[in-house]
Amino acid sequence: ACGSDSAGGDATASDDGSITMGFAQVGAESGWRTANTTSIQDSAKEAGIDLKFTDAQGKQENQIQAIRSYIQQKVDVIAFSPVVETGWDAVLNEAKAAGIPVILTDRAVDSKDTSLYKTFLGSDFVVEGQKAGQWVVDNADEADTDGDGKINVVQLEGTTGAAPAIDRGEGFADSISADPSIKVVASQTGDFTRDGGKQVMESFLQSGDHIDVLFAQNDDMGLGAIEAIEAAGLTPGKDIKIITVDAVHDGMQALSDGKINFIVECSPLLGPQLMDLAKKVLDGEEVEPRILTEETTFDQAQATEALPDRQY
Amino acid sequence: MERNEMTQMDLESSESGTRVPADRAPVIEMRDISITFGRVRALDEVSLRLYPGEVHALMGENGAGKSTLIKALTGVYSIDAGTVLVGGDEHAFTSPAAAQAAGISTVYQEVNLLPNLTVAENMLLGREPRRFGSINVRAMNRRARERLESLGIDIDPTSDLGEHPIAIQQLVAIARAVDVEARVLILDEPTSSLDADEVAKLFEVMRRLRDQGVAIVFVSHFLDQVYEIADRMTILRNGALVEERMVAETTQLQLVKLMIGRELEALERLDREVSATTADESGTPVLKAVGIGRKGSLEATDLEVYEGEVIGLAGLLGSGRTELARLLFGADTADTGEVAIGSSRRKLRSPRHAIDRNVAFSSEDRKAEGIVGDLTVADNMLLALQASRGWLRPIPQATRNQLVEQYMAALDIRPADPTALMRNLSGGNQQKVLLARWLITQPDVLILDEPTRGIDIGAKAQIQAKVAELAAQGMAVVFISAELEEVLRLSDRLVVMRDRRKIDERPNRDVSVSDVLEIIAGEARSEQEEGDRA
Amino acid sequence: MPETATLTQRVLRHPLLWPVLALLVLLLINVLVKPNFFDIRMQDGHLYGNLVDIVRNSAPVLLVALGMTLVIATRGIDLSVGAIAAISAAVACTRIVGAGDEGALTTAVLACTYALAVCIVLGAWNGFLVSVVGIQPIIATLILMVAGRGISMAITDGQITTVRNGWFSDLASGYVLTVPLAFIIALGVFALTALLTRRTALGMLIEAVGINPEASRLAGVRSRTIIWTVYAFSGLCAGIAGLVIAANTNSVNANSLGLWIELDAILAVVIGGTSLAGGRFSLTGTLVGALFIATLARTIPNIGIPSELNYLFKAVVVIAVCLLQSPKVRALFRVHRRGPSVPALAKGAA
Amino acid sequence: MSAATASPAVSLWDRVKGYSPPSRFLPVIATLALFVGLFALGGVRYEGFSDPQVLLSLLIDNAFLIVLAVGMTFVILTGGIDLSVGSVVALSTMIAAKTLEMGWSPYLSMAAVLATGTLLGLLMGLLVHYFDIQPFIATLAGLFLARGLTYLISVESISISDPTFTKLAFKTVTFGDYYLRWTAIIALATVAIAAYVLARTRFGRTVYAIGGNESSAMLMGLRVAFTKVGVYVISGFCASLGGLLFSFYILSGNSLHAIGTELDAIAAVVIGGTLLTGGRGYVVGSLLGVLVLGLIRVLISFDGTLSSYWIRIITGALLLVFVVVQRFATRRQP
Ligand SMILES: Nc1ncnc2c1ncn2[C@@H]1O[C@H](COP(=O)(O)OP(=O)(O)OP(=O)(O)O)[C@@H](O)[C@H]1O
Ligand SMILES: Nc1ncnc2c1ncn2[C@@H]1O[C@H](COP(=O)(O)OP(=O)(O)OP(=O)(O)O)[C@@H](O)[C@H]1O
Ligand SMILES: [Mg+2]
Ligand SMILES: [Mg+2]
Repeated sequence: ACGSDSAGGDATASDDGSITMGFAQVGAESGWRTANTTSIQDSAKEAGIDLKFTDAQGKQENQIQAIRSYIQQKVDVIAFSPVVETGWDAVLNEAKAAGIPVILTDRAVDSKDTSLYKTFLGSDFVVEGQKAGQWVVDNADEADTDGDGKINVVQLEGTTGAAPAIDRGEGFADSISADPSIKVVASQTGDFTRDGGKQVMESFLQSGDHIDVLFAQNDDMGLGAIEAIEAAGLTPGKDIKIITVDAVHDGMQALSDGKINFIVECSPLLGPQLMDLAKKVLDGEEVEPRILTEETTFDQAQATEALPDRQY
Repeated sequence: MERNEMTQMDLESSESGTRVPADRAPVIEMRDISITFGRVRALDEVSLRLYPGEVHALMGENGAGKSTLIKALTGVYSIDAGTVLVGGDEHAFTSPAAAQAAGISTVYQEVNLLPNLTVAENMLLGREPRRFGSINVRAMNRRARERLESLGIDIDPTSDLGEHPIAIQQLVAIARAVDVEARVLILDEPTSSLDADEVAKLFEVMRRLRDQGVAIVFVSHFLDQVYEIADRMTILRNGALVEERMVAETTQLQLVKLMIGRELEALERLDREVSATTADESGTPVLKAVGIGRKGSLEATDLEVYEGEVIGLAGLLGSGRTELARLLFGADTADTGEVAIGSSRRKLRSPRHAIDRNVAFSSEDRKAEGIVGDLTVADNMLLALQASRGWLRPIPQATRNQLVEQYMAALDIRPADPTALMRNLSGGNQQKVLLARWLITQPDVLILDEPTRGIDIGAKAQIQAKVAELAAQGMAVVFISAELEEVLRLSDRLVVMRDRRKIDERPNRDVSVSDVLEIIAGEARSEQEEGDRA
Repeated sequence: MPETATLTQRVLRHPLLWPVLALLVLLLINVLVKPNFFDIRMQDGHLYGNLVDIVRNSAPVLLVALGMTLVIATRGIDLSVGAIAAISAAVACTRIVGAGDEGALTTAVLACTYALAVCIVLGAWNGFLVSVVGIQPIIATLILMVAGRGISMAITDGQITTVRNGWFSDLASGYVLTVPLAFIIALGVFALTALLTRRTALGMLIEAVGINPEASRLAGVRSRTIIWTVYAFSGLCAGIAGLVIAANTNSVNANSLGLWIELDAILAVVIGGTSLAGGRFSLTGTLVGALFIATLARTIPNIGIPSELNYLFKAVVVIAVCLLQSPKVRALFRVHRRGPSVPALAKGAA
Repeated sequence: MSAATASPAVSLWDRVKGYSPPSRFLPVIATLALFVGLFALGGVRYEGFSDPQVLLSLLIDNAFLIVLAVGMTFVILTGGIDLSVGSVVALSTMIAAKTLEMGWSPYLSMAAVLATGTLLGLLMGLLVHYFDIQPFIATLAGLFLARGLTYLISVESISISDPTFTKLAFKTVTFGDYYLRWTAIIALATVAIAAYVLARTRFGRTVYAIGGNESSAMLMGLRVAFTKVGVYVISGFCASLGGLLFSFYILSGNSLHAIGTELDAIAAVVIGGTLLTGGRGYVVGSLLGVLVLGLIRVLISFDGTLSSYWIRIITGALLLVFVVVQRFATRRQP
């Protein structure tokens, strides 16, 4: 992913040569999302695509309205990050009727009629959770910080009901089930925010039970939790091992500083790939129905290495 | 009158000394009713008997418990002890709706209508004429118009109630109450802001209903009105029953004594000397309005107010007295003209401008524009003074106590508890607190719009005496009252208004009520002629 | 013993009885589930324990609720507090990051002062819309609620801005004499508010305006100025709260900072016994209410309620507290004294 | 101020010319005028905006919000407020999705949705009236409760594939080239019925009476208790009906649906000229309020060049301009 093949070559299809893309963003609920938006806006400019952008402020109905207005404006291609998987058939059918191709980014829709969209570009949250869990399984010895043979994990969940929260939790549980000594002793939502993560972690720490590992479903909650851990007089990364998802800049910094032990990347930089796909679709080229973003994982050493050219 | 004699003949002595109609059973009988609010025993074993076809006056000073008794009967308050018999059967109402359903129609003391709805809706809410289940607005407006006309009220039934002055609202409330076929009609101070004409019309209606066999409870602080209309009366004092009596067998003096528990000296004897020094209009006026007016409510009017004089504004309902007072105070902004107070001359934009120049104004609508119900009596009293000092300079505790105590005593406010909540005071006592609010600011000009509204006879004399005293000390007073006698008794100069403009101004020397009515009527006649000529 | 009798009576009649009782019950539940809930120990020279956390975490809600109490007393409501908090944090953090010496005390002080000044202006803007233009408070403040988030995002460019300034961080995590600084600040604002409203005439005038605006106007109360001031104060309080929240994580996320804090604050005010219809207010009640909300937030992870049941639990607690406060339910407790029922008359006396 | 009372000599034309609408309709008229102005602005600025389908889409997209606003109008007219509607929408979609998944008949499922919302409304109404709990708090508890029940049913979203539902969802009424979904027609019908109930039934007039002054209404012997509980029942019903329309719109049940929608509904009602203190306002105003909010969103997506934060700022600014202009247009003589 990370900006490999950015510049789009010669102009493509469409009557007057210019392409108009309507993009309906979910919102701007996190740094991750903002990076995603910026990436799309920047690469559209770079690729010479005229971008119509709407922020649905977290509401599916707003997103649907935006898509509908793109149909009325007769844009060449519509792309959007669905807030939820369900409920898109109606508006996608309208787009299909109007002959406008649709590309999904970041998250799939569960429509049975796969002709409603051309392709889906994005990460797999379940896999992210699995990678995080796998790390605990692989590093079981190190993760058992008090050496009692049992690994007590606490989990900071994302917004209850949100797809990444559900899937990452699922993936994580899936992986750690391989090792019976690993157990999630407490799990509570921190709403994907630092403040939420800190407050919930404070409470976990007060409970008196030993905590070996913290799995935070995004970097922000992990960063908040680090503050709570430090305030409790413990050393994050040593007394409590920390795993997070996303790999935003602050998270990578903490990882490189040794306060986090492992981060699963979830890249927001979908812009270049998206513009590429849009051009291919409009040129009538065949595209894969499912394109995974290239994502990796970082341990502390890798983070130190990667940090200098992190874009977000 | 014929009917009165008949009533007299039907009566026979009962053991208590009062007489009741022998051939009729009471429609309502309240026995030993007690109600306690916190520490206040508002009613203490009070009994009341109501017979069909009588007007029964409920008498007592402010705070005696009249309104509470009425609310106890109609299910607003639940009763602590005692029984209510309706048509001989024990029956306690749990809500005003239940009382209405049983044929008891009530006008409560404060106007309890809805300013956001039209006059017609206010009159007929809950019993609108319907066609196929939906309200027939035309029929409703027609019926409302008829009822208003029969009471001699000339207003558009489709206008919002809130646009009308309090007196009109009171009439609408009465119109609503008499519109139903009721067995019992209760009127708690219905006449407190009505002028003589309106009162006469109301009495006409009351007589007609009485003759149809309706039992009417009537509360008023105007003894003359009571003597004119009522057959029997029940007298309360401090929440306790004093006596039930025939009106015809009680002199006014006796009645007052029963109400207040002692002889009232100097009743009706406020022979204020029209002061020569002020009436000659020498010197500069403390307040001078030039061509002040407001579209739709007052034509351009001039008025000068001199130190130490009482100006009485006389006129009929809706003649524009209230509007003039409000413009003088800046409560409404004038469209034309300006007001000069002392040396400064400007368009008043807000009451503050006036207050800063030592003008005070007490509104006629005490519920909506006077009391701050959830604050204490003390806070209510000191509100205006505090507001003019600004929030940063609170009144020192000692001064507070001293002022509150002083005015509570001076105006005889009951209960004499500065921490009581304003909304729990009886209507008359609230009015006294509002008066105290303005007296405390020691204004140069005091504008009083219906200051004696709902005030008992003793307190009224006190307030009148107070006004006279203040004027003697140099305060200028603008006095408005629906009761012409009162205006005439107090004022040095008389301003007569009609149809939203000033039609006459003269020193109050030997002017009588009929003179004033003559002035108003004369004006009407000349207008009539003009109209005919055109 | 008549002495004790009147004392119990006074306690029973005290308006704060039920909020305090509710708080105690909530704490009791916590202790029953986790017996070590009340444990407090010294940690790095300051107190450490659940109660300390609760007190510290209550600071933002308490601050916002203090301003909200006064706004509500004037019959208003301020929905924009969350957005103002976000703007405050955004301004302060970007200033600190942009300053030459990021870690210096003066940097922190200057940045915070600047941020709070902005918040006062924003609050005054709300006050202007309400008192001068005459827009209904809920809409007037809704405008800033919507736009304010955008403004704070524009300031931070939508990124989470992280600051490294020990002094700033101390706003949330510092301790003075072993007590969390955040709570001391909130208490300080509380004391100041109480002083300003109860030792001067401000409180009474605010209540008068809230109960009967027209009567107050005719009595010469400067209701415009009062309303204006109260909204500006609410803005200031929200601004301080924003700083505390940002300091708590040494970062500002313009999008989530202070999100829905207005609901928590209003809830705190109401639990404290102040009516949303305006008029009489109780600052102490608000204090108890804010502590209640912070305790509730801590109770959920402490007794291990699964995330998906959070809302249900909150619903049950809110309903329980409201029922406790309801005069009707209270009347059931006082069986022997059957007072007269005054249906609806108590309300809307104006 | 009020309608001119013309003397018989005055010609009809003069009367038409001199006609000024009663001041109580002024806010609604101002809202309508501003809505038209806003629409014209969009038409001039953006290509494709003046297409009538834009207006019809506005109705389709906001059908559920219109229904919510109708229920909210009843509550606000009594001086109350209902914060629970957004959560009830989410709960409704979830109940519909779950019951359909469990194989219920679609009609039974719809009935279950409507019954749940109505029941929740009833509960809140009882809390408000019989326990004297402030509406804000009682319905905030309702908000938590409904959202909590949604999570209880399922944390994950469930999609609706029931043929009856999908058929209903896609059913359209066409006018030449233009079309309207029948959900929008239901919403408009709800507005019409509500307008009738408020204007022409005793219940409706009592709603206004309670908003004017509750204690006066009580003293006038009106059915205060019934009406006050009734408005919350209506609001609960409307919320679940809105939820049903939303289910058709989105064909899925999700616990994160409609977060914060109560604010949209309240804003729409207030923008439509209803006083939050109760007693004054019309459902037609609320309909216009919803359309204004929707139009602002459409304007912004037609523009399409704004970044996330500018979208919020401009939304706020447009709202500001709107309410300020409306305020001055309806200002009565001070
Ligand atoms: N809700 C209440 N709470 C506490 N005290 C009350 C309440 N209502 C009335 N009182 C008290 O009960 C007493 C009787 O009041 P009530 O209103 O019946 O007097 P009233 O005879 O009607 O006087 P007025 O002529 O002034 O109207 C007063 O002392 C009043 O302060
Ligand atoms: N009988 C009436 N018919 C029509 N309009 C009336 C009537 N009475 C009052 N009004 C209205 O009241 C306004 C002036 O009333 P204002 O309150 O100034 O009179 P007022 O002399 O103080 O009477 P009140 O005795 O009611 O205090 C007028 O604009 C008029 O619209
Ligand atoms: Mg009375
Ligand atoms: Mg008058």
